[in-house]
Amino acid sequence: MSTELKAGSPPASVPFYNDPKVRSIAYQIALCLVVAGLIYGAASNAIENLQRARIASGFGFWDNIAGFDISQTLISYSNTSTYGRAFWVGLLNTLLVAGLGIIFATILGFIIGIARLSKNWLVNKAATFYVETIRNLPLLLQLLFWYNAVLKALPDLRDSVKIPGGIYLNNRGLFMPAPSAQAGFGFVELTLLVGVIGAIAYRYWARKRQEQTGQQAPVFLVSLGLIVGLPLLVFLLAGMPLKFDFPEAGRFNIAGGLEVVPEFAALLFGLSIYTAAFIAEVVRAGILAVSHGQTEASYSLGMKPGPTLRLIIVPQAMRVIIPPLTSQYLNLTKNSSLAVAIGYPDLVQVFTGTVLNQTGQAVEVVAITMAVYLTISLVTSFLMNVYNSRVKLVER
Amino acid sequence: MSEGDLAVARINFVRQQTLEPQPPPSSMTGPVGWLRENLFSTPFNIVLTILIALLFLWIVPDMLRYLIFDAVWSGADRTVCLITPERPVVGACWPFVFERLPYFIYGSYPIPERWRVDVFFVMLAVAIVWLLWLNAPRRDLGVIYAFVVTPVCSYILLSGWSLIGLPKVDTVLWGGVLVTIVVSAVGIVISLPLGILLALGRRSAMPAVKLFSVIFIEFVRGVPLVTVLFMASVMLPLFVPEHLSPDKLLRALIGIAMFASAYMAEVVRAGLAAIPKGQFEGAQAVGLGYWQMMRLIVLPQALKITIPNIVNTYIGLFKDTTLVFIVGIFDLLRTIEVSRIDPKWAAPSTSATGYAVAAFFYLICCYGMSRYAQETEKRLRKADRR
Amino acid sequence: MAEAALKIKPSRLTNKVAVEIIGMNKWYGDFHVLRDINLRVDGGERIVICGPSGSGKSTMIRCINRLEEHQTGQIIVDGVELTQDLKKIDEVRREVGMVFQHFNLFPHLTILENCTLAPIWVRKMPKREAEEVAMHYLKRVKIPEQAHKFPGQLSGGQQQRVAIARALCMSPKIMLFDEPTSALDPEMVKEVLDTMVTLAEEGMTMLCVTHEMGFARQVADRVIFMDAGQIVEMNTPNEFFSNPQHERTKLFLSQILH
Amino acid sequence: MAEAALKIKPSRLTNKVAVEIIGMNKWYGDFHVLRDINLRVDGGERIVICGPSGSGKSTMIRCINRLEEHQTGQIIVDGVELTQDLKKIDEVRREVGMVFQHFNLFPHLTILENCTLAPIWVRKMPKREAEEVAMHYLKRVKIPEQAHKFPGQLSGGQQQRVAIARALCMSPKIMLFDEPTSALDPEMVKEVLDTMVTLAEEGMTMLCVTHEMGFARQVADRVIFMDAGQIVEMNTPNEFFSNPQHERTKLFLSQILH
Amino acid sequence: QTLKQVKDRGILNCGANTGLAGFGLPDAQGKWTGLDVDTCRAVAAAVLGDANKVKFVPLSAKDRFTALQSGEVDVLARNTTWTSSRDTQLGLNFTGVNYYDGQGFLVRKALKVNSALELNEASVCVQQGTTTELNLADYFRANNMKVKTVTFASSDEAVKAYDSGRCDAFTTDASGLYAERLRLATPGDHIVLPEIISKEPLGPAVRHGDDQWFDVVKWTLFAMINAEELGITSKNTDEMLKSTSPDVRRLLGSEGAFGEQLGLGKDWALQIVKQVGNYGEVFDRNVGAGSPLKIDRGLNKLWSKGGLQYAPPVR
Ligand SMILES: Nc1ncnc2c1ncn2[C@@H]1O[C@H](COP(=O)(O)OP(=O)(O)OP(=O)(O)O)[C@@H](O)[C@H]1O
Ligand SMILES: Nc1ncnc2c1ncn2[C@@H]1O[C@H](COP(=O)(O)OP(=O)(O)OP(=O)(O)O)[C@@H](O)[C@H]1O
Ligand SMILES: [Mg+2]
Ligand SMILES: [Mg+2]
Repeated sequence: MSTELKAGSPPASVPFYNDPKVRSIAYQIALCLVVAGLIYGAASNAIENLQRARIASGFGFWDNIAGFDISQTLISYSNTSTYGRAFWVGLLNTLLVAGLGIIFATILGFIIGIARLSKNWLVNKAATFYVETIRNLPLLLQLLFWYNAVLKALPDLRDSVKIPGGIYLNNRGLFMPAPSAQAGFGFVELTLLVGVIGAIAYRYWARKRQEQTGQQAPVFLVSLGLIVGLPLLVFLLAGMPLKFDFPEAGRFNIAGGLEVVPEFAALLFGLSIYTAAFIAEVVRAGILAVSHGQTEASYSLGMKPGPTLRLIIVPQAMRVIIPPLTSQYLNLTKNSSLAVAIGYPDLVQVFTGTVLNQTGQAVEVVAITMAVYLTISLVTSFLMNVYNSRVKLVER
Repeated sequence: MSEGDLAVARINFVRQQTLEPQPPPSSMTGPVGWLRENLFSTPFNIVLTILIALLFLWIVPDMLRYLIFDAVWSGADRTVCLITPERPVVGACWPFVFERLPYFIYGSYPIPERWRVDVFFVMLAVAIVWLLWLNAPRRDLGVIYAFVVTPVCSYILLSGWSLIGLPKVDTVLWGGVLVTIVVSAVGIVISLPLGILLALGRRSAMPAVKLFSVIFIEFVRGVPLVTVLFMASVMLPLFVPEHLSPDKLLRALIGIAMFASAYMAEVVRAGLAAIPKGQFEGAQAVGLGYWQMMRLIVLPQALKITIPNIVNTYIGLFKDTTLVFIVGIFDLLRTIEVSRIDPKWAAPSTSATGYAVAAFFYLICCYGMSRYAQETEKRLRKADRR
Repeated sequence: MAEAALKIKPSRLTNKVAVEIIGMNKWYGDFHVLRDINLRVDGGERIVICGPSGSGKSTMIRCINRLEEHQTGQIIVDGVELTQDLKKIDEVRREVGMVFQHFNLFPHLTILENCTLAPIWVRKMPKREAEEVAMHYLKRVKIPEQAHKFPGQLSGGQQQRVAIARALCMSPKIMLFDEPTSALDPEMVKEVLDTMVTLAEEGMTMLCVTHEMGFARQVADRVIFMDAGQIVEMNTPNEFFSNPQHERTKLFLSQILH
Repeated sequence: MAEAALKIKPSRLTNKVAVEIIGMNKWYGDFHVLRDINLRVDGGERIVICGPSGSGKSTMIRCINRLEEHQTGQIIVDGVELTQDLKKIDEVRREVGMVFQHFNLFPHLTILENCTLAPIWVRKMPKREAEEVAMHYLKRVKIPEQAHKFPGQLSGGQQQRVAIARALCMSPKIMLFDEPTSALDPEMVKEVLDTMVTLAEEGMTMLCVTHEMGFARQVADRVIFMDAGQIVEMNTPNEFFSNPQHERTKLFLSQILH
Repeated sequence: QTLKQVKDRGILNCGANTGLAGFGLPDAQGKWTGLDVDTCRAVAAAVLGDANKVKFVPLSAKDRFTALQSGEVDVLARNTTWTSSRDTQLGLNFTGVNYYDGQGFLVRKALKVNSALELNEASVCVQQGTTTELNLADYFRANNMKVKTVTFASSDEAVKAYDSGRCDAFTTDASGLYAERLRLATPGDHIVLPEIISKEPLGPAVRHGDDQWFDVVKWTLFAMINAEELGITSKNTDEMLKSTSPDVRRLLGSEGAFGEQLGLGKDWALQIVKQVGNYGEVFDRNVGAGSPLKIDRGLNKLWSKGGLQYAPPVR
């Protein structure tokens, strides 16, 4: 197009202040100047003041011995590990609860949001009630409530619920045998891989077949069989090459095995429930933004409410849903730091709490924390924005 | 069926007498009909109804018992709320709340000056009612009152002005409900316009403006408010010249307003995305300029679409006010948390009672907001039924 | 593409009577928009509905596939009475195609996807086949080359043609047209009307709100004239145009420009 | 209401030439949608533009008030050349009224507010007066009783009439109509065309995309026929209809139903 | 320079705890009470002559050091444990010890545990604190035992969790242990184990490098301790002014120029005792017998009574 532009007559004299190009450049220069000025001012001041205050700084503490314990560790950690290790433990715990929380909150939120638009009086009111109570109470209180509810609901150590297979459930958590691979387990892993590839291939084939013949295949069941059933079969055939580390009840505690602490359960539950209420409203707003004509058109083509929602309404609602949905994801991630209240060792508890207390290097620790959250957020919102630009409407 | 003769109506038909409009049938509802239709129409509905009823039966009696029937209503200190052999179940410990209530409301605000806070509450209430009550008289004056008179007067009133004989009250002494209300009110008022500007900036064609908006939004949204406030509270003296170092409450206010704006910007952006291009064109074609178009045509529609999200943000903001405790100012939740530490009232149920008060307060305020928003939504949605 | 091989004939009705409306009334709030409508359309019949703007034409045909709920009276479509029963409503909607006055295309799907969506998901047609059918109808309305554009990129007339093609792709037994030619140029109008004539000849039942009197004359079995929510007059086109009975009809016809 | 007292006459053009388009080209991506358009419209002239669907009619008139940017060539409206200059674009838009093919009413405002918005904010008219003007035009298009409804509650034809009234309320010097009668019944078409004729007689410059050949015959000073993005033929209505020169035109006219 | 700044400002900025019973906590009127808080009041009384000219800035464990370093507060009186690294690395100067504390355990009687050494493999609920978690880990490591810690931000939640059976033991500073026990549903069912596993000398701190200010704060604390030793209380200052004892006269400023040497007024110590009280009074009022906490003075007795509180003489 630019080539044709030259062919046209030169634009008649435009007063420069009315030329949108000139104007926009002027605006932008002004903005840049203001921002640069502010940054310069703050930076020069900070340097001066820092020198004056002679504050010790640096990241030397990273490799020092931490010397404290953490109740849930996804990677091996003991109280002789370093602060750096503690940081990773905290970060992984945060990512775990945030990742799972986002998944659950999204599913629940979409269900509630759609239910809020239901014509069924009861469903509608129940969803409204859910949103209005959960959304309007501070998360902290809810976490405490759930935590205490979980603790109260679970039996004492001595009255642990024993589930056959060496599983214990009590108010210290859920204890399961921890598997460790023996020789021959490689085959099982191999078949798992084969199963996954097979499932993908099968899906592809099923889609193709639907395109060709219109028949819809039981993709879910077959995939399940391939991914779970096949490796299981091989596992049995290979003579169950797994050794289990069974949890054992000691004087105070159950030792060994895999452990899910109640703090984690309460936090995950509380976060998902809470964020779902917000997501529900986001979803509702998005769906209402799609004009009614779209639903009508879809219905008149004989589409049922389910597919209509899935194929027509939600894709169009997405552009209204995504920006605030991203905000909610970020909120959930950041809210996971309320874990400190109920004793879940997330990043803030471990690193910005204990490590900071030990080392006293608040500025460094807080800066690292900010950087970590910022990274998580930027990645999340980058992915969401990529998706968003894909669902943008093409308009005339 | 006046011309019900279908045989005649087969091919040709001419209406002999015009039908006058009639009132709609009184819809066939009685309480039983309503119940059957709304609660027990399908098996699925029946199950749902029963489940939800059970849920209520499970929660409500326990709650009532704890908060009312088993609760302690009077006493001077912790001993009345203790579990004793004579009194094996103890519910909420209300005397604790009664004693601490002034602290919950005013924080450390000097006692002789507390009337100033009361006056502020009244002014604010008047402003809110005037603004939000649609049939209120002279709402144009209400806007001036709410956005000019109230802020200025409240500022003078609350922080004091020795010229007119009001002693200065440092903001570290503010607390409780007062702080919660002040911070959230300021945040709510500032974040919407700022958010709109940022959202427009993010959609702007000018790369620098766009870049700035994107960076601002993503960065502010990305870091936890807690850490920003932390930096603001203890590091700020390092960044600005000493004499400029602003008041702590102000720092928190700025932080919270910035955050809310970034969130608001995304919310508004979502609303803008839903406006069809035809609306922009229609506005341009009748000769409206960019800002007029935005103000009169685009934003009203975009904001309407996004009301639920705005409320989400406001509710989030209202609850985030609690983070001012990081700069050492105690909002309601924090005053409660501090109060329960008091050994004078140390008893098993003290905490829970305090939290119940907080829950009640937040529920009332946030529910108020969301209720009002939903009414507004409903009112606006009348426009596009069909 | 072997067009002959395509199953694009409209399916036959199971009943002799396609649509029957008995003593139907509808209100919007307090506004009595449809008043005592009685109408019986046989299978294969072509009905044209005309009348002044705001007289309730759109509302009436929207009631037929239950996009609007009627308050009293009965509507029976191909032997199925429209009640609250969702299953029956689905059944009816599957067999009744509709072209909207405002098109209501799906803006997030390409033209082709707009047309193949329902056949694939409702009729469970293979994608390939659905696309062939879609291209067939898009050709018929003269816009095959736009198949991969989005609705927002088409001119008004092109959009309207997509709307028609989309409805036809479901090969419905009954078609409801709400001013299907409003955005078209005379040439295209002729084209579209030709398509409709073909459909009519293939035996499709049609209810068409239109102001194209030419079409009414040429194709309609009956013409219905509505005013203020009522059916004022109904007759064969010949009779209707040459010898209108009701005052209102006379007035209306007299105003048509020629 | 003393209608005579209202200032509802269109303002006069300052120039003899209302619109001048010289060698204008426009592309959508790679698609050359308008090709070398040259057109000069004098003040007070009534131009009808017709042509097959998708030929670029809408695009052309949208270029005239710069809803679309043209890539080469010049467009001069009432002496003002359309360039990047924002101020000039505003100036032009203020004096050019437009009725959209899809109406583009503001759904959050009542009909009356739709009509008074621009006069109040652009013309700085007192609200009272703006409402009087609006009611005047709403009466003229026969929907004064709908003034307090919202666009979503009106039938298609009613909406279209609101769109016309809204444009007229700005008393523009030049009016652009994009199929202003597409959704109307013949009766209403006549009504609207009458309104347009009156406007024409009052000396308003009009460019009207329409397929109402009756209107073209009756009111137009010139008829323009477009095809594939080009102006194929331009003539007085009489000549145009009785004696088309170009093959394409002949074909087009031959297809019109009567 | 801090001294001058404070005098110019006319108000002392004091970093206080965000809420710890007996050390720094607002009461029902919003007035701060506690041992640490009163130490600050004493500094204000000494420097400004008015114990109420203090602005309390509640600081969490995280921001306290930074706040002191950046100048947000003039003195940090926030039950801060005196350790070597804090003295050297963080640019602080501890001015003395106003409370000798140590960490202990609370367990259920039903467990039949008599010593912390029997707690191998136990779960311990702990409040996130400055040295608490570290001491716990150290102790178990030193004794070759294993422990499962569950760390909470606030002691209240930690106690709740302990109470509902999540942990076998609860640990915190001994001063807190007694206070927290009051919160349990049935306090009688729990005992405090005899072991004190750490040394926790708590005291006010000031910035490095300002020796004059360091002296002021240090001697404020000493003055309070000396006053107790000399029997001067807030009630009897007027009589004591007439005292002939040279120690008393020197402390109260009737003899010598010790106040001026510190850069303060002559009656600095008099104001401290008069407005705030001596160490014993302050202790008693805030944590001791006169408070709901009723903590035994133990190590915090005067040296003359068998405790550790010992102040150099004013002379
Ligand atoms: N949601 C609604 N609420 C109130 N009135 C409505 C609503 N929808 C339509 N109406 C009114 O009902 C009447 C009939 O509308 P309808 O759309 O059926 O007219 P129509 O005959 O199709 O007209 P047109 O030819 O202009 O499309 C109109 O007067 C309209 O204003
Ligand atoms: N945004 C766009 N991107 C690509 N092509 C477009 C876009 N908008 C319009 N077109 C194409 O430009 C051509 C001209 O469109 P235009 O709307 O001007 O037609 P028209 O003459 O008004 O037709 P109609 O009478 O059907 O309204 C059409 O072929 C259309 O497909
Ligand atoms: Mg209609
Ligand atoms: Mg067009």
